[in-house]
Amino acid sequence: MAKIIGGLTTSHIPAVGNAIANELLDEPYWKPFFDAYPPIREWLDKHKPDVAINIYNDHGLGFFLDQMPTFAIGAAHEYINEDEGWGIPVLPPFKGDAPFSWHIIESMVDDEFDITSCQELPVDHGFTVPMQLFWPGLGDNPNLPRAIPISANTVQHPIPTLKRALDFGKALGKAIRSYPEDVKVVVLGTGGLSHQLDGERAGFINKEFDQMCMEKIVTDPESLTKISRHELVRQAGAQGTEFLMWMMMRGALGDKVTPLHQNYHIPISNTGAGTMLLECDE
Amino acid sequence: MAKIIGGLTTSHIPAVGNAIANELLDEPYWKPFFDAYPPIREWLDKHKPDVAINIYNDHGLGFFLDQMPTFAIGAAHEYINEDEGWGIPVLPPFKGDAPFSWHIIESMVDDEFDITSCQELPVDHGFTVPMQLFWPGLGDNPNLPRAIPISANTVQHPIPTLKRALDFGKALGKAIRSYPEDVKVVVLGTGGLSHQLDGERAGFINKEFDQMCMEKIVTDPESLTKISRHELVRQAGAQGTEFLMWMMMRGALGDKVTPLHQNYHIPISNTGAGTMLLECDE
Amino acid sequence: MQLDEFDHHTPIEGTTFFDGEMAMKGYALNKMCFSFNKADAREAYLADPESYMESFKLNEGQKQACRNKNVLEMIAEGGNIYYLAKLAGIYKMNMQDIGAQQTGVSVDAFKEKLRKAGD
Amino acid sequence: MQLDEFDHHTPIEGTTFFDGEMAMKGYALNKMCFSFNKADAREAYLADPESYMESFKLNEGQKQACRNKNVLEMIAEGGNIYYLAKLAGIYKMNMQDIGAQQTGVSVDAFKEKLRKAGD
Ligand SMILES: [Fe+3]
Ligand SMILES: [Fe+3]
Repeated sequence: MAKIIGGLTTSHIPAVGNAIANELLDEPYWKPFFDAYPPIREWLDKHKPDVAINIYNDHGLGFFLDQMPTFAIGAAHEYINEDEGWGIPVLPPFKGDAPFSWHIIESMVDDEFDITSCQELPVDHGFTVPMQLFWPGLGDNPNLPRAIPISANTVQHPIPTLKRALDFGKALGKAIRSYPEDVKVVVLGTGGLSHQLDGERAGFINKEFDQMCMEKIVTDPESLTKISRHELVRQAGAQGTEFLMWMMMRGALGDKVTPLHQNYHIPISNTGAGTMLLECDE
Repeated sequence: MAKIIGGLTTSHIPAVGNAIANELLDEPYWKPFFDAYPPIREWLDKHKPDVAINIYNDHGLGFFLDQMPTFAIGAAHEYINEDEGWGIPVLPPFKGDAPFSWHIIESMVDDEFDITSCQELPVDHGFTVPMQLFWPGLGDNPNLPRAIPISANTVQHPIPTLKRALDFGKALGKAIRSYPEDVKVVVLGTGGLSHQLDGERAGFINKEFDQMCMEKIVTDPESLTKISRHELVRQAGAQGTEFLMWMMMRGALGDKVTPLHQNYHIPISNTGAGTMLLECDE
Repeated sequence: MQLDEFDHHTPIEGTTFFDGEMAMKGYALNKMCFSFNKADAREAYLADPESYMESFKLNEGQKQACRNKNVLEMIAEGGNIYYLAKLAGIYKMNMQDIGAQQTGVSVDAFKEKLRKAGD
Repeated sequence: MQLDEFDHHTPIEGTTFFDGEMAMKGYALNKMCFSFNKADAREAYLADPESYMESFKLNEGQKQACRNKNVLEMIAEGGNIYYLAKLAGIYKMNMQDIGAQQTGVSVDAFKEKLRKAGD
């Protein structure tokens, strides 16, 4: 049977993709951010997950407002990256696991989640930057897992509630654990933490709120479901709603997790950058 | 406040669109089918609903398997019809009610339905044929209401369960009734009843099952949620899964409805054709 | 008919569930058929079916099913009836024609079977 | 920070919720910006912004906001920042440039504000 060994969180800022492309990892601006990743890679190299379920939010590459799904799950054999319009290099395709995707979709529709299934899904920086951070070299990295992208709408209100996001994760965890193949799975929650790109409040970052979220996501994710979407925008900034991805990830991990590593750094680009490795207790 | 005055069901077979285009309404093959509609039109002419929520299933015009939503709601100012590939005449655009659509989408996402919102949605015969049947002449008909298309996936399994479909309808009804504008609404459930187009079982029609569905949809829709999707395919045929649209419609109407008119005729094209007018009790 | 009579598990003869497995298998074929919503795609197919099929990367089984205009073969290759109907439309085949072909009877016999379901 | 401190209702200053109302208002503008995922669309815009905007049926307010390269105006016209970023990218503006413009400070001052959030 499939097994979830842990969860990873990271910001997925496009500037990080550029910093990787330009090899700026040891520059003073970037070092406090990139230094968070080697301990997580060691854990990944040790446990070698077969599949990464990558929960991210598309930013206008895979979907447009013409037909905007709340929750979309990739069901393709591979996922291409494409030009996003502002210069981040295009990466080679990512290998998927379509039969596993379909198992997840079947299970989640049974559990009353109204999934948009995607046999074609161009993945943007929200998906690719975390893959680069955790598995540097990508195709040249022998440990690169197969990937299943899951995107939630944070582009346009109404976005899912924090409760629905956590419940999505719980149903996802159940779906994964019921897959009869022996695969080791990590679940990625990408995006956030606090940031606001638009309006007179652009540049808003909320360290106190981010740190509270990083604590509660480990010990008491249910308590975070009390936060309304309106309040999430106030406390985390208009794009800090990406914290929904962390909630979805967390729901999949089960009741007890052990935080093996974490880092929080301000700023990367306009964002408070949170990185965590949560191991699932047996 | 908005008010739901009733529900309408009808098959939406493309051949009906052709029969209308070719003015075959009084031919012996067609008469027993078309005769079901004048009494319903009288009721519509009397009550003059402002908005028709048209619940149908796209058949490969508005969506493809690349990105297939479970539940999609139109949020556009108008909806175009397009060439479907086999000769049914293309109709002029249908006027929408985008602010009402957004109210519904907000309410349903609050209620944990994972909606795909569509600011562009080409509508196929599943939507257009019922509009023609209930409001002949369309744009030339002074009573033609504004329309909001809602499409559910019956193209590809997993399709929604009958319970999820009925619950969708209940949440839709709540959303409609909470809209502060004074609009009169009819809800259309289109498609079905039993038919199978594909495989060695093509041509399968199940009169007994259809009649049971037409009875229970009025008196006890909850009992129909006991039918599994697998069993629905067995009893109603592979495309008889369109009965999900009837369940969605019925959920929106509330507990008590009065069937003012109904008709059942076999065959139209390959299908058992069911037509109903259900008035909402005050 | 009682609702508790239902058997939820046994296979349904003559019926292929178009699920994830079939959707993966038939993706190229269905994508080609979806393109037939557009008139110029239909013309391009009629003018040169082989190169049109190749442009959608159909596999040999799918190509042969299309050459044979055989709907059961197309379904076995992952075709979905809603998209296949658009290919059938190119040859002016309607749902009774398709039904007759799949069930191995004449179109008149197929229509009579439909009519009898109402008795 | 206690979770029960939260106030769920009052407006958030300097923040526009991109909801259905804004999505309707900005649809043409956002659709144009979405097209800028493709390099040839970006080139076509730079070569002739007026006719490119016209081809997406932008209204006059949207056109003027684009002519002014003014992000706050674009947002008021229904623009969504994720799509607008693709237009800004055409002019080699990054997120700090956009942030500085919207908050009326120099890029250095904007960066310093971000840095200070970590203190
Ligand atoms: Fe992001
Ligand atoms: Fe249909």
